[in-house]
Amino acid sequence: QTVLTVSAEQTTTWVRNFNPFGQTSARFTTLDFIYEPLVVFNRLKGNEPHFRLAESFELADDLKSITFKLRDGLKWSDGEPLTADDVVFTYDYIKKFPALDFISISAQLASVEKVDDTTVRFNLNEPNSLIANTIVSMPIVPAHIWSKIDDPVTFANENPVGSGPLTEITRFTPQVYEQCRNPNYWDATNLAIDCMRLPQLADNPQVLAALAEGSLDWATSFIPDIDNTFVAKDPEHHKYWFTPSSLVSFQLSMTTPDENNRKAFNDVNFRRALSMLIDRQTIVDIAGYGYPLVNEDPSGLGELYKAFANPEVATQFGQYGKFDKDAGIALLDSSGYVDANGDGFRDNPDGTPIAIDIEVPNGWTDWIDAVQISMETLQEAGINVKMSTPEAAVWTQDLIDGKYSMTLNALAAAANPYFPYIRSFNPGDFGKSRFTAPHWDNAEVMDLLGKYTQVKDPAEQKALMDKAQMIVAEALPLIPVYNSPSFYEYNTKRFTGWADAENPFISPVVSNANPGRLIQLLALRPVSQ
Amino acid sequence: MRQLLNNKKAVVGLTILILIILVAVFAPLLTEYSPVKRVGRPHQPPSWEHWLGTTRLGHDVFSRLVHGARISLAVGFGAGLMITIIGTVLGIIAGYKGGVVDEIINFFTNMVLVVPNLPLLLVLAAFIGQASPLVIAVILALTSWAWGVRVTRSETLSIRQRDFVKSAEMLGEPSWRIMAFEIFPNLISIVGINFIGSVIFAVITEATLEFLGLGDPNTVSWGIMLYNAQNASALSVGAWWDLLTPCFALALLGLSLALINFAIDEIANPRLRTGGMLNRWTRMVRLGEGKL
Amino acid sequence: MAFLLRRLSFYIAAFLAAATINFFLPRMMPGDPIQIMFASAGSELSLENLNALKLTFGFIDAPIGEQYLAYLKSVFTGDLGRSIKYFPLPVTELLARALVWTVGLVGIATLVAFTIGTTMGIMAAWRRGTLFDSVVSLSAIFSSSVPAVVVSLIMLFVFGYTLGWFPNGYAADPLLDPAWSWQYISSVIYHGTLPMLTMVIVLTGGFAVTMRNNMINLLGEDYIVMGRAKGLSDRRVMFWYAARNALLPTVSSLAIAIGTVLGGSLVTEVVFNYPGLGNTLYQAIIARDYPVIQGQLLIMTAAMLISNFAVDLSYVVLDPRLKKA
Amino acid sequence: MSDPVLSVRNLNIDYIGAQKDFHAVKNVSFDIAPGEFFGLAGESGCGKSTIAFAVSRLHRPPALIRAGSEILVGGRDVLALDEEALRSFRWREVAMVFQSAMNSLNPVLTIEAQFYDVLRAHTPISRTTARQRAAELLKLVDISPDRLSSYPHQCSGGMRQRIVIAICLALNPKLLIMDEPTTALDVVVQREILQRIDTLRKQLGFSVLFITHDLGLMVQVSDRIGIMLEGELVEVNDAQTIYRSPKHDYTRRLWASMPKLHGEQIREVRS
Amino acid sequence: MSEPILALDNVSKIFGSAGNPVYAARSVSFALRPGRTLALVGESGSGKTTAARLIMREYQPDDGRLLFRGATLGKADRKSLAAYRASVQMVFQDPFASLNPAHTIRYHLERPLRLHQGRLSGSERMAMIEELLARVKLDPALVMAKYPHELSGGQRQRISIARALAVNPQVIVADEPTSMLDVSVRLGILNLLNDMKAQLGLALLYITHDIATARYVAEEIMVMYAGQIVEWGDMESVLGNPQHPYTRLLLSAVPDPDRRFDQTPFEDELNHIDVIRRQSALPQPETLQVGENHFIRPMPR
Ligand SMILES: Nc1ncnc2c1ncn2[C@@H]1O[C@H](COP(=O)(O)OP(=O)(O)OP(=O)(O)O)[C@@H](O)[C@H]1O
Ligand SMILES: Nc1ncnc2c1ncn2[C@@H]1O[C@H](COP(=O)(O)OP(=O)(O)OP(=O)(O)O)[C@@H](O)[C@H]1O
Ligand SMILES: [Mg+2]
Ligand SMILES: [Mg+2]
Repeated sequence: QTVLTVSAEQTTTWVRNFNPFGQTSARFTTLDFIYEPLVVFNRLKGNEPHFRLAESFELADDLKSITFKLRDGLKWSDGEPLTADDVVFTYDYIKKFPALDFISISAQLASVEKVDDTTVRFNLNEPNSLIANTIVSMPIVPAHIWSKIDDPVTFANENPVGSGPLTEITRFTPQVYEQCRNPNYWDATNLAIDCMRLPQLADNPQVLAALAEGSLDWATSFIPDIDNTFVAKDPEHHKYWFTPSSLVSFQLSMTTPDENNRKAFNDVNFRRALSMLIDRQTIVDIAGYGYPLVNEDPSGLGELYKAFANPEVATQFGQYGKFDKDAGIALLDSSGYVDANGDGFRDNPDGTPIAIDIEVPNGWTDWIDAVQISMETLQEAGINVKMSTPEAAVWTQDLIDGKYSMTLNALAAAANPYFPYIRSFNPGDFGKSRFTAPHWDNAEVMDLLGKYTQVKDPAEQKALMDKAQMIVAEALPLIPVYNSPSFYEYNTKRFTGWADAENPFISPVVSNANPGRLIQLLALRPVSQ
Repeated sequence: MRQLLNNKKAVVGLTILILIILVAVFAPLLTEYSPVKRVGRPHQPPSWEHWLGTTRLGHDVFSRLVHGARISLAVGFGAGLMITIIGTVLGIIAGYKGGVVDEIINFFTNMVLVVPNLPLLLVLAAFIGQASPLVIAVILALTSWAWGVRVTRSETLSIRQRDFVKSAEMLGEPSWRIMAFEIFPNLISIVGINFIGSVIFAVITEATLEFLGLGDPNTVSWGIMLYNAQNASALSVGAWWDLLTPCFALALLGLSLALINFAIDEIANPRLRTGGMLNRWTRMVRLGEGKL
Repeated sequence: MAFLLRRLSFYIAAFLAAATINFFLPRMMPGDPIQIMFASAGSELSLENLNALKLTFGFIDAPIGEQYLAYLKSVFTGDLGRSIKYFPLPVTELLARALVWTVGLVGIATLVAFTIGTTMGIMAAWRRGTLFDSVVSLSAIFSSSVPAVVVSLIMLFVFGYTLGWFPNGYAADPLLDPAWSWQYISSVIYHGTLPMLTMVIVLTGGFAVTMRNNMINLLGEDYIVMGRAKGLSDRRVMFWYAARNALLPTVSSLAIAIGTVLGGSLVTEVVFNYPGLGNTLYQAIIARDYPVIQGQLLIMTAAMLISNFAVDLSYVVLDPRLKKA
Repeated sequence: MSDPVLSVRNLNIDYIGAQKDFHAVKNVSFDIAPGEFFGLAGESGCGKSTIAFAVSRLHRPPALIRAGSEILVGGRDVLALDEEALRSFRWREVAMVFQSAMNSLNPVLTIEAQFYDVLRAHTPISRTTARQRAAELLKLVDISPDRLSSYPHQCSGGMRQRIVIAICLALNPKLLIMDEPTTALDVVVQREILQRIDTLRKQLGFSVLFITHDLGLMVQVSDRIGIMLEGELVEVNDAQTIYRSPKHDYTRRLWASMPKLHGEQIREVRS
Repeated sequence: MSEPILALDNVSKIFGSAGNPVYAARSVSFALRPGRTLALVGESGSGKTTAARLIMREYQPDDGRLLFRGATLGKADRKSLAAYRASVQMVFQDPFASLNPAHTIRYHLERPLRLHQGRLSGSERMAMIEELLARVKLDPALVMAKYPHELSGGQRQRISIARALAVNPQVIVADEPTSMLDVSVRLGILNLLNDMKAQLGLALLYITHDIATARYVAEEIMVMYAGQIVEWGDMESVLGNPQHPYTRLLLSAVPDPDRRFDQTPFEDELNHIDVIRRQSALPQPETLQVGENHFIRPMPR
């Protein structure tokens, strides 16, 4: 029996919950491994699809519907057939129980209809060229099981019936659980793993200890000083590969309650000067142990969305994304931000004082470190900044309401820069989501993004995206700092076939936000002893 | 006070404490680095430039230690004072007034005593969020006075039976005066022990709360130092100086206060005193000058 | 008997009061509990989604009085709701899992510390002024003044990291199934050694100092002198005459000490990642897992009340003067 | 006169201080004959208890019996006894009643246990025999044997003091030391107890060292009296002699300041 | 005989529960007159202190009246109490406990002056303190600045008396003022009380269990048992011719160097201690006059 030992999730006790709709409560091996997605989009390869339950999909020309074709002969792990009925059932189900709809997709769908036993059509409310990305992240559940569940929100699904490679829970204790081969898995020939074992590990140091002694094969965990603490223990087998992920940026509220601050924040020169005063490399090296990737792209795309980047951005506005203390100070001086009242801090050109309070959630230490490092240069440049660390919920609320002056904020990685842009700038989300924290209202960008989902031609799409980038880069509503890494540690002693920098065939991070892990799992081969 | 200075434990304790206080007062003179600026590479081991090495962020550990003493002392003594005042006032009132007043105070005291203190503090601090040292001191004071009330009350109960309280009553002294001028001066040692004990408790608890991540990261205090070191995995990366420095500082402060407390106890209760006479006694017995 | 009844009614009142505070605490704090819960869980949910979840977790929009009654009812029926972080685990079950470890750790550590500390205190008082007394008093002062955080961190550093003699966390080897096997039990002992040692160090000093002082106060009593005059052996006088009486105030301070013990165990559990109540509370606080926090405070208060009551009971057994009263 | 039961010679006792010693007993010598009721009187703090403690060697540091002192009980040098010998000497030869009846019984042990304790420590004895013996002893002091299972707090002060006396008699000691045994009791009870002791003494033949500051009482009950002043024994004599014709000036002053119950009242002595 | 300044008239005070009442005072009546001393004797727990506290108005009587200068005193309120206390003062038993160890002697004497002697200038007050100290035969220069623990028991008791005198009272209640003092200093205090009484015309209630000292200071005596005054009257008459069995018992038990144990009077009483106690504790409502100023409450048959 081939057993793969994995740490995907840190906790002090295992709770038997495999409800795929339970975002915060289900075991992190539920999605992808128990409930196989229709398609896995490969972010590392420009969203190239790996077809899983679906063998193809097709977007209608008017972009108002999308049709998925399932493979023939799919079976649930209990032997029942998996058909288009199950897909339709699932979407009806999340409409009936909105608490299950963790990606809020129902709102975008007009209807979901079965075309034949293996074909399903999703009719959209609005044309959307990117809808497939969203649809595939909703798990499909077996109708014959879930139709009998009275309260699916609290249902723990202790003995899951699924479609993925590893559906059988053979052992479950608070300390460890094992998830084994699905007897009816459609892609069994490619699956070389019999079981996955998940020991309960409570925090980073424990994961590190397990990794260092070689008992873990695959993990995702922050590890300090990884070359010394992990790799050096067995350089031949202990490996890691960190890929850039969510964007961390400084943000200023354009609607901040303080009138004087608001004046400065709405001045692009002030924002540019701030950006030039952020020592990104030091932040990455010290607050991030060198793991994150510096993001000096004023449009915010950076390394993560390199494929979509408009080279014009760098030539025209590139200097505003780079740390240059002198230039930053000079820009402040030339724009009239000088110390008018002699208190040692720079004031607005009209003489009113600026006092910035950078909010970071309590306990988010790497961010706190990053802010502390940034404050040093900002203070040296004469800007009145301090830091406060409210409760995460308070911070979230402040960001949603735009009632803060400055903050660090993060945006999850996505398949396409469209997503970070729409999440950050959509005025419809002002007051609803913390991602729109800057409250930067730009009709032109919104217009471009709206068109972006409604055209199918890649060239046309690129033109739209290029234009949007220029506007964003010029206005600098977000001050990018770095892309945080997604952590991926692995051990080649017992298994081969790992994705790495040389062979980046898929994103191999085992966290439950990355469906690519399914492809990685199937690529693993035991090392013959 | 003179008795304190005759007590060896008190002298050692006071010396350490005064040293720590002096260090805290003259912190800026003692350090060449700012405690909140990066002045070196991360996690440098102790060296000539950085006596106690640097933190993960590259702050000078010695500088933070010295400046951190201020917060630890301020919270310790501030909260200790508040705890003692509340405890003493309520204790004297309950013990002296008796009756319904006593019943009520006593009920609340016992209530507070049976609610586990640290967990409650933890929850309060978490709910309040970004608990600055001042906030910590205040919630400490509001939740930790009960022990003081209990001991002060029981001592007051025994003092109020003493005839000098009665004679003050017979002279027609108002009751506030009896509490403040007749009873209180006789509680000095209890109050002193309560105070020092509360200071120890406050110092420890502040450090604990901050260590658990419920403090304000803007502060430079020993608890925050512990928190940062723990967060930077100081132990697993071998930066022992980062973690052990605040540990030893806290231990030293705790020890000095405990010594003082012990000494006050000995002074208040002559039976506990050992003093030099026992040494002399042992020597004399050994010399054959006599026996028991 | 009347004494016990009076205490019992106090405990019931205290428990009710604690339960009430517990109910109002999260409701007085800024922010929407559900929002806080999910913000900490790190996911972003739409409004509809949030509202649906709110109902699921029983945050009904009823008048506060109605909510309070519902809450009281659930408390007394032993239903503390479900954990959010460990959904759908009932809070009671989560706490039951943790309770085992804490009771083991705290119970044994307290017992050991109490035994060692009291014995040391007794002997030091008996040999007052000797070198033994000085050594015991000084180490007791030291042990009672050093924060549990500091002790546990230093223990972890020395024995966990530097010497590598003991594991750095957890209560047993996670790969072993709980069983009454030697393998599992030895693993539990091996993992428990450092936290246990920490707790013992932190607690012993206090017991030793209290006992020593009580003893010294008692040694001048006539009945102690009479015990010696009666020609009883020193041991008998020391333990049967002095210690037994000196124990009385110590026992009552034990009740208060339990609070300290719980606090100390919280820190120790967090540092050593020991899966007890303290660590569970800490994790719950980090994750703003309200049902767990509330349940935990109740359980801890109940534990304090029960142990106080146990102390009262033992007081009655130890001190015949109370029996009649 | 036969050999004394207790013979104290040149007794010097110091309380060692951090710098200076306190000389509490200065060169005290006296004898107590078998069956004699010897009173030791003197003001508070003059060293009476210190002497009493020394006879059973009950002192604890910082008390120090100076070399050269001698305490003989039944001819045996008490100061030369080792631990074990001392243990069996105590109570078997010299028993002691302490000042406060309230506090000289262990509050957490039953009366029976406190009898058993002392019997067990000196003779191998079964519980039942010990019980019988305890009952007999209680009868001697006129207390019902039911009391054996009581705790001290359940008995009145006078009762407790009588129980202590009964315990004292458990091993038929040669000498009974009573250090202010009745100061906490009212006169009627005091009278009762002392009278009982007197009877028992005549019956059992032990000697008594009686310590008090109540001179009137002392003269009433004692055969001989020693008067102490600041650590020194200033006068030892027959009780009536001491009362009627005191030699020492201090003794005279003491009598002069005692108001009388009958007859002519004393003159005011004004200094 | 002079008019009584303070009198108890059939006062009762009951402690304990309804099911188990403790009569600390049962129909107690007596009167204090200027320039005279009344001694109250009785064994421990007989209710002597309770009587003192009733006079000091620390307790409210459950029954009966307290008369001050002929007027019945009602419920004590703050103001009337203050006035009353300027006239009635108390000296306590324990010289170690009745002075506050935290304050100097000067403070102890200054307080009553401030509270009761109206507005005095500092020097006037100093003069009064010195006068008080001289009156109790202490050297002001030596003791003024000292703390109680630096004084002997006798000296402390003198300070207590001085403090009581400081308010210029008419009545002093002394509750066993010498029982904790050494024989040699006892007489000094008693003499002092006698002098004060004579010089200042004080009415004195002298509470004690030492009948010999009572005889030394008082003209009249009351014997108390179980809350009742069982026999009272002129000192010589009561001591010389005791009528109540309990008084006899008490007198027979009092240590008396003139009589050896075997020569004790009232043998009969001594042999029936328990019977006498039990019977004396029963209510004895009648009063019987046995001499010119000598009464008893005869035991019920
Ligand atoms: N442990 C001690 N250390 C120092 N001095 C002591 C100690 N015990 C007693 N003394 C002193 O020794 C002297 C004699 O004490 P002792 O107890 O023998 O007096 P006493 O005559 O029994 O007095 P009392 O009548 O009050 O019992 C006293 O002055 C006392 O202060
Ligand atoms: N506050 C009280 N509550 C209950 N019972 C009391 C109280 N005060 C006195 N007693 C009881 O009343 C009775 C008389 O007490 P009191 O103190 O007057 O006696 P006493 O003659 O002064 O005794 P002593 O000589 O010991 O001072 C005692 O039985 C006592 O227990
Ligand atoms: Mg004595
Ligand atoms: Mg009294």
